[in-house]
Amino acid sequence: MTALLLILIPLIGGFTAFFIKEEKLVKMWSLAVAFASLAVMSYGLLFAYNLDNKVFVAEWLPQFGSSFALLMDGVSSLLCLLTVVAYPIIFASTWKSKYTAPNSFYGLMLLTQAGILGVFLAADGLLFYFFWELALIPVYFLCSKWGGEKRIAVTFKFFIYTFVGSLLMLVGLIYLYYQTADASFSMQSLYEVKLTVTQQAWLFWLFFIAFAVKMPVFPFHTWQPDTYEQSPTAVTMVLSALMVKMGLFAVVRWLIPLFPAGALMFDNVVIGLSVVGMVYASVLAMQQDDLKRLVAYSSIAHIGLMSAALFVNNESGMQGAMIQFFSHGVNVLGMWIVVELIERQFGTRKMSELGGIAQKAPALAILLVVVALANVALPLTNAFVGEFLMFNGLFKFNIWYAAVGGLSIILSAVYTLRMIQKVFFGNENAVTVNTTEINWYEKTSLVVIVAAIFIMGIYPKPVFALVQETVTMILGIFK
Amino acid sequence: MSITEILFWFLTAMAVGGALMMVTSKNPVYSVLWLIVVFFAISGHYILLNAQFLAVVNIIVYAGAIMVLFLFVIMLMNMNADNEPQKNIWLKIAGMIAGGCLLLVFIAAIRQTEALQIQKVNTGGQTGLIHLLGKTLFTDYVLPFEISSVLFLSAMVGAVVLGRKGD
Amino acid sequence: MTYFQLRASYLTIMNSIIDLVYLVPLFPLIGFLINGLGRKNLSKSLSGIIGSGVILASFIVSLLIFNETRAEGFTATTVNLFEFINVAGLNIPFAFQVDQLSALFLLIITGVGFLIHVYSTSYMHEEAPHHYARYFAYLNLFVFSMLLLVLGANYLIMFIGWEGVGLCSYLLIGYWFKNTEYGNAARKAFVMNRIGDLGFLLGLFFIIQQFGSLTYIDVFARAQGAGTSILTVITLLLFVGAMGKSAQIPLYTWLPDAMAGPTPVSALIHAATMVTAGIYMIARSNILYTLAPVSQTLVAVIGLATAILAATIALKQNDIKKVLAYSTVSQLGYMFLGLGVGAYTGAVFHVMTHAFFKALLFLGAGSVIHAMHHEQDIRKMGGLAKKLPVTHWTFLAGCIAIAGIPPFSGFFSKDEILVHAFAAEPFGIIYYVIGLAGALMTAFYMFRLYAMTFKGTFRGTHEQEHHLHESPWQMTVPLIILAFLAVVAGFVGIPELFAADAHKLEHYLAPVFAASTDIAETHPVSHETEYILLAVSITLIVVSILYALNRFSKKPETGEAEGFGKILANKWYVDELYNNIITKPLNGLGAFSNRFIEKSGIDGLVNGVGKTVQWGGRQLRLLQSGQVGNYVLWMVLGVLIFFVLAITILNK
Amino acid sequence: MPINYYIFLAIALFSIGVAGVLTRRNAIIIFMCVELMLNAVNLLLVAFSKMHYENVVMFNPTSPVGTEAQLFVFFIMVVAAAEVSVGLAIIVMMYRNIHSVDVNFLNRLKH
Amino acid sequence: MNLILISALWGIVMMFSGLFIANKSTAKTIAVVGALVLLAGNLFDLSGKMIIDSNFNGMLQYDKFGLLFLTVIVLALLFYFLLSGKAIQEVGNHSYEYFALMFFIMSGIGLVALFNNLLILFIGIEIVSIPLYILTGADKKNLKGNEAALKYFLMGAFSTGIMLMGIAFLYGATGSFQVDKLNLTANDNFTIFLVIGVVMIMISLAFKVSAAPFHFWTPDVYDGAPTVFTSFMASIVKAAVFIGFLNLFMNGFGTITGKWQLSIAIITALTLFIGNITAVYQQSVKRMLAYSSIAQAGFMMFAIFAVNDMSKQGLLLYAAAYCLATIGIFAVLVKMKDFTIEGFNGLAKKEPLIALVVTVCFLSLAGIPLTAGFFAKYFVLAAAIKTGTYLWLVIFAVLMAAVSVYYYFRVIQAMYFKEGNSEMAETSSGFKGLLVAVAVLIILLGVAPNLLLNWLILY
Repeated sequence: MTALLLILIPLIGGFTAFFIKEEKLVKMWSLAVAFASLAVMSYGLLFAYNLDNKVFVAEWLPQFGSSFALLMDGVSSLLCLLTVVAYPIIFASTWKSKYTAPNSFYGLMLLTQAGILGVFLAADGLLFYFFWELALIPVYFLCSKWGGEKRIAVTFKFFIYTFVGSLLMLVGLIYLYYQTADASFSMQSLYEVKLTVTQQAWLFWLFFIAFAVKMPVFPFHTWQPDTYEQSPTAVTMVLSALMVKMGLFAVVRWLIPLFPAGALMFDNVVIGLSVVGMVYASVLAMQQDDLKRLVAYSSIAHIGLMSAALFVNNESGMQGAMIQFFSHGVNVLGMWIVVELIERQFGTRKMSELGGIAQKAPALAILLVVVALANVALPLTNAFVGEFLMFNGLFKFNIWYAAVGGLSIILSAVYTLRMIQKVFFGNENAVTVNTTEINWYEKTSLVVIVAAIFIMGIYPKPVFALVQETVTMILGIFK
Repeated sequence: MSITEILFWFLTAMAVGGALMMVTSKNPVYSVLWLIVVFFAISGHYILLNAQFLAVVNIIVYAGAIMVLFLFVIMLMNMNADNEPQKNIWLKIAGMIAGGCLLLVFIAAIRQTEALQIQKVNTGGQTGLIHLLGKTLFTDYVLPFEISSVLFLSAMVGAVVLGRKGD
Repeated sequence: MTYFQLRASYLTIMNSIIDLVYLVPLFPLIGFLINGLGRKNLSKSLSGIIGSGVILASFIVSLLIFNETRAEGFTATTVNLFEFINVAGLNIPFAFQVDQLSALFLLIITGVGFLIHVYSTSYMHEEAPHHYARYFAYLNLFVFSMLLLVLGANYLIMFIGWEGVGLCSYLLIGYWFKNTEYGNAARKAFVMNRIGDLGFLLGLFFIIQQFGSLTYIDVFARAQGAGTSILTVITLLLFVGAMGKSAQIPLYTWLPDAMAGPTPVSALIHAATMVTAGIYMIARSNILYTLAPVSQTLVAVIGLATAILAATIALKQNDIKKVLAYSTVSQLGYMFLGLGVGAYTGAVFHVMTHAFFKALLFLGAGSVIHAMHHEQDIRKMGGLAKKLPVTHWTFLAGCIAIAGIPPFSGFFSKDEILVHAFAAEPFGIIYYVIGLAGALMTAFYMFRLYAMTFKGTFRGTHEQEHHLHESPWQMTVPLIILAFLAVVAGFVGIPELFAADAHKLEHYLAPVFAASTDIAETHPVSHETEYILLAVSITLIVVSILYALNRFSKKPETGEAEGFGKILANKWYVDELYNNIITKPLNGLGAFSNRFIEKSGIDGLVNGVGKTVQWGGRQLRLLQSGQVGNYVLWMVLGVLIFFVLAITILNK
Repeated sequence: MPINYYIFLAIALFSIGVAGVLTRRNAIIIFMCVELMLNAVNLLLVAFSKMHYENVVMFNPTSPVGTEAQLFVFFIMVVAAAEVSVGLAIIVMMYRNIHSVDVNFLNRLKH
Repeated sequence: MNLILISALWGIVMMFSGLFIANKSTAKTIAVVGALVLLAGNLFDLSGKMIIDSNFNGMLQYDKFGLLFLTVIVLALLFYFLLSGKAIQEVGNHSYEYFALMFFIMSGIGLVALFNNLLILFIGIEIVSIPLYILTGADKKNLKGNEAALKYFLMGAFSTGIMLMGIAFLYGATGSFQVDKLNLTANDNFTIFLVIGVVMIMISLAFKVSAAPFHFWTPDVYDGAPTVFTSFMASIVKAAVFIGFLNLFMNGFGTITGKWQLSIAIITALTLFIGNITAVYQQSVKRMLAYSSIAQAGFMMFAIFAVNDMSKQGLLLYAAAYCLATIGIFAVLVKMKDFTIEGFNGLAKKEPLIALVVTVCFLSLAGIPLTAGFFAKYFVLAAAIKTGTYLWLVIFAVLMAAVSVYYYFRVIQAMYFKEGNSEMAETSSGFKGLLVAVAVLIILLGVAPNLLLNWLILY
């Protein structure tokens, strides 16, 4: 039931939001819906983490072998948790942002949530594809309507880019469907398909491109900085904290289990691209002046590590990647909140125009520094655990990948510290002279994130326990 | 060479020649007349092929009614060789080549089949007689026969809709 | 109660003291949290008291632990706190290991740390209350991280502390964040440390791959079975980490820049504790290095090179803190030399004595700077001996100690390293000669510094002279204590030469280095040789001291250096070199990637697809010419093509 | 006569029709060429009808084989007649508007 | 049979109504009633109760697929009349005649959907085509209309010639016009006739469904014809010809797929390519929709390419989705003052409901999930993938689908994200309600396609 409720609550809540014209009211409604999802998820995770709650199956399109099947296994509960945690934070931290037609904005945001949760939960190929697109459409409208100056072209590129990818996946999915013994889209049947190596190789790419665009893996990434830059920050948070996880998650749940031979065949290609992407994105991040672009490139670098780690075919990398799913989501959320606060207050995101904010807004500065340190994976922050394990996994796979990828550790320090210094340190200037401290709910949002950063950084064991079954499953498939 | 063969070749020459003349005539009126010649030749073939009814219908309907209609329209518009629009010479050549190629490809394809070389058609037979055709038309082919009326109706409506002046 | 019952209960308490080792880092952490979170509400005195008090508490616990470890037959004890990472057969608990080495370091860190905290309460009194509290929070956090570093029972916990101290160093160097220069220095420190950290991390991965564990006990136990080449790789990578943290060639340039931080920070972090983490790490992993002679040689060579390079640069520096900074780099080089030649005890011994006298020197420098109102250029000082008597005398003690005049502490530790270096095969004599040259330079520039600062006549402004005054007790008392230690600390390591069995430190640390001692071949130096060496070195040092005193008391160098001196004054232009071969190309690469590869290349390709489609649309629509004839022609061509196609298929 | 001859004749007429459509600009002539094509088809159908009849008639002299093709021709004529009426109506309508039957004259609709 | 009969008769009724009723606007009402009667007749067909219960010596065949397809078509016609009836009346002075012609076309569609004899197919297609020539030229004073009618007519007649040639050769090879008696095998004496016949019929049908390279008439005719009739042509007629296409190739040529599958594949690819790529540059929404209809035809060609049970389902769903969306969009387009994309700028602010419906329609055309268009594409692609060969064609198709997103979304962008002052004629609330019904149907089919497809299995 938890699984079903998780999708239904934001779905219904989202549709309802369209009819609430009053701005304040719709904000409160959305926050309430977000908290309701959080409550359901927490209850499910803490008190009812059993088979009944993890699985839901209803009839949908029986004659085509597709059913409305949901499965909440370890990694998907982790990502669902991330989603339901992120949404209240997003709503709270952007409480003060003004949007024209707020009812549509919040309605679409909640629909996106439903789509994302659906992606994480779907246990049926066709249903998965459905949610995959459902998550994309509202985001398209959100970015195009409420974004920056170049929003239409940029979002459009993003949309078509991801759309191409998902259509290729659809082709692969249908092909796979015909290979199943019982003509079914259910995850189980798809897993059991016996494919030749050639078939796997083909299908692997059909699926992988879809996921690679979403993640995004170098060189499919160019939509990402532009889109992040142009989107309203609330949407950027959804995009980077949650939607990129869709791609990574899909690799875990769909790509590797379906085509283990394909994954093994192309592991060097994928990891190579990812590692190149890590360094490349880090180098580019050093060049950015716009805060959003900086975070975007930094995110590409981090995603690169995760995607590489998913293919190293060892437990260390896999576990690390999964814990990093959550950590990256939390950290990048924190980064975006800071960016949002800065942009709202100073009307600019250019680092060259900012400076000295720490003098008048120390709380913001400190919270940012913590988040930024998590971004550079300092020990005892959540990202360290994941990155350590991922690098270890990568190292086991091939020493040189780890060594080259490791450069991003250094570079991440370079650009992150540069950002901190340019924005927060130094002397005040005309733009920042009237800095005011953040208010209590913004602070609370950030404190929640910081708390998550430390708790997971110091005691990651519960997360490991949660994702263990998935990891074991995948490694079992490889064997 | 039997009389049938002589007739065949004569009619063939007449048909092809007429067709060519129709296509190449500058004056539209000549074209119509040459086309009527072709129709007569084809009707002759019909008779050779023992399709007497069709031969008659062809002359009445095609050479008689339809071609008169064409002629009527051409006269109405007062067309002659002088105001006949001419295509670009290259386009004409392209058109000729395309038509010629079509012919060549067909012939090349069909020539290969040996079965066709020995397949003969003779004169004589019952098929084309009107009583047989009539019986079939009003039993087996009653549906197309009836439904043709819809076609004519719509053609009629069309002629009214398009042809009426003043609106 | 009987004697036995008493004895038993005493043992229980003592055991539980070891179990309570988590208190040592916990106190600074609490101090950090109180000072950090309450920085707006705490008064200055309160934050000072909290900041220093927690370190004192840690020091007391450390003392108890140290006392315990001195017991005969004490073996290394592991205290498990909780499970940190247990994945893929790799179990890394959050655990502390208490043994002689860590206990000694605990004492140094908390002891010197406490003194510096006390010193800071006065030194930083000009700061606004919340910045003051922030300062103590950082300092406490640093102590916490440093304690994690030395207490960890496995490499990962060490790495946590390792990066943690790097962070605190970053925060404290950039403490005055309004100043962009300081911020740059802080970033430089952090990034250079990170470069080393990457090496360290890769080393850890090799260890995991080779030994399946990061826990010291497991790793060291399995080390003897491992191949030399893999050990060489591991040790070299770990040494890269040490290069970063302990400022060795080529990663040393951050340390002089780090002097941007408040002076007590320089004393604590950039002299006494953090920079010795590399030495701690190698001493901790001594068995690995002993089994990898190539790495050992490299450590010695790099150490020696750093020692001599830094010493040459120090000769011509005019910033009081820069001189001390290069001296630190140089002394760290000696320690690595010691490690490289297998004198682990000597290296640790030098860490200890260096902690005392270098902290003393920095604090003394701080006292001078404090008195001079933040003037750091020694060319504008002079004749301060009378105005600042306590500072003067303690500083002098420090100078003598570092110069290596018996019986001050520096003599014993440095001598131990040099003697071992001399004994090393096959380059012993070269090590010794170069090392001695470095020691001479050390003596020279230290006394140049001393003379320029305290001797001669005052060269500053009149106003500065007017305000000259001795520092308050919070600053002088730590100076005195440290001076005392700098003078006497050497006696824990009296060499065999003077008194048999008098090297208490060696006995104390013996269990830690036992495995290495068993393996290493020793080439004992005969007593006669050793006497000669001592005599030569002491004589030369004394001569150079006297020359320096004589020269700089009377005719201080006030101008800019020229000729070769200019190269030295400009630090061999290493910063410029790095700038040209690393920073600039990297930025260029970034700009190139940003402009060409990203925008024109990859994005250009993506947009190119879109543009091609649009272009195609523009061109293709021209097919739609509007002429029926053309349309029919296309159709006929279509018919032809499909015909030919169909017939081709048929004939196949 | 071999059936081939009739086929070739029909194809020749058909091709001439096609060539006519391609080479002429007068809408009426083009339309007439189309009529020629239809007649070629008619001839072909009649020839095939005869061919199939010949193949069966030896075994079954009263077989109705071949009638359907001739009826088909009949219907083609029917349809052609209807088409001609509509077609000529369209051409006349056009002539009323632009006083020309040149198909190239009208090319507002393109691209 | 009911449907063919009733529509023919209702066509006559419309003609005579025009004679006796002076009021122009009654035409729509009578037509809607006619459509309802058609629907009823079709439903009786489906349940096997026919006025003339005969298959006319095998001339027709009442398979449930064809009948169900006709239901979809009739429903689409009903929506079309309801949404665009007024616009039809306004085209010219002959409103009753226009409706009559459309009813005649419906009877032709009935023949095309149910034929079992090539003669019926031929006559059906002619009954569909000839009135269309007239409708295209209905706006007599409009030169564009004239041009379109002439082009359509000449090319249509030409393609008729080709089709007849094909039928003649097919007859030569088999000696029969009955589709179920063709009994085609690849190793006949007359294989060459067979191949020529199949190719020529394929080409002429490809012409009728506007598949490349026989599509050239489409943009001009769709653009030149009065917009309401374009809507009719692009939706109902096109879908209907496809059903004939599929029936013939499935029942008639299904045994010799090897002979024509590659050709169809090439036509499909060309159609997708030309349709989509050319549409990208169009500035007029009407012309863009013309190209888009070519592109959509490319997708429907997959059903013919695959000829399996999936392609039946796919084509059925595709017809429904495509007709609904096209009729919805054209109904709005007719009311627009400016047919260019800029003409839609800012429509969402002025008419949020209409903009929403148009968006849903465009999303459906683009094949975005949750709309009927997604499942339509899904099924035809699935049908093609099921054949197991030509996977490249499917991949090419999805790439082209992505291109299609480009031009469909331009309209959505214009409506929602661009500032502008789009002008639109007054719309009644009934009209809006109907539009919403269209959108709801599209989404309903997009969520639960088996509402429609179950019928195929149940009956």
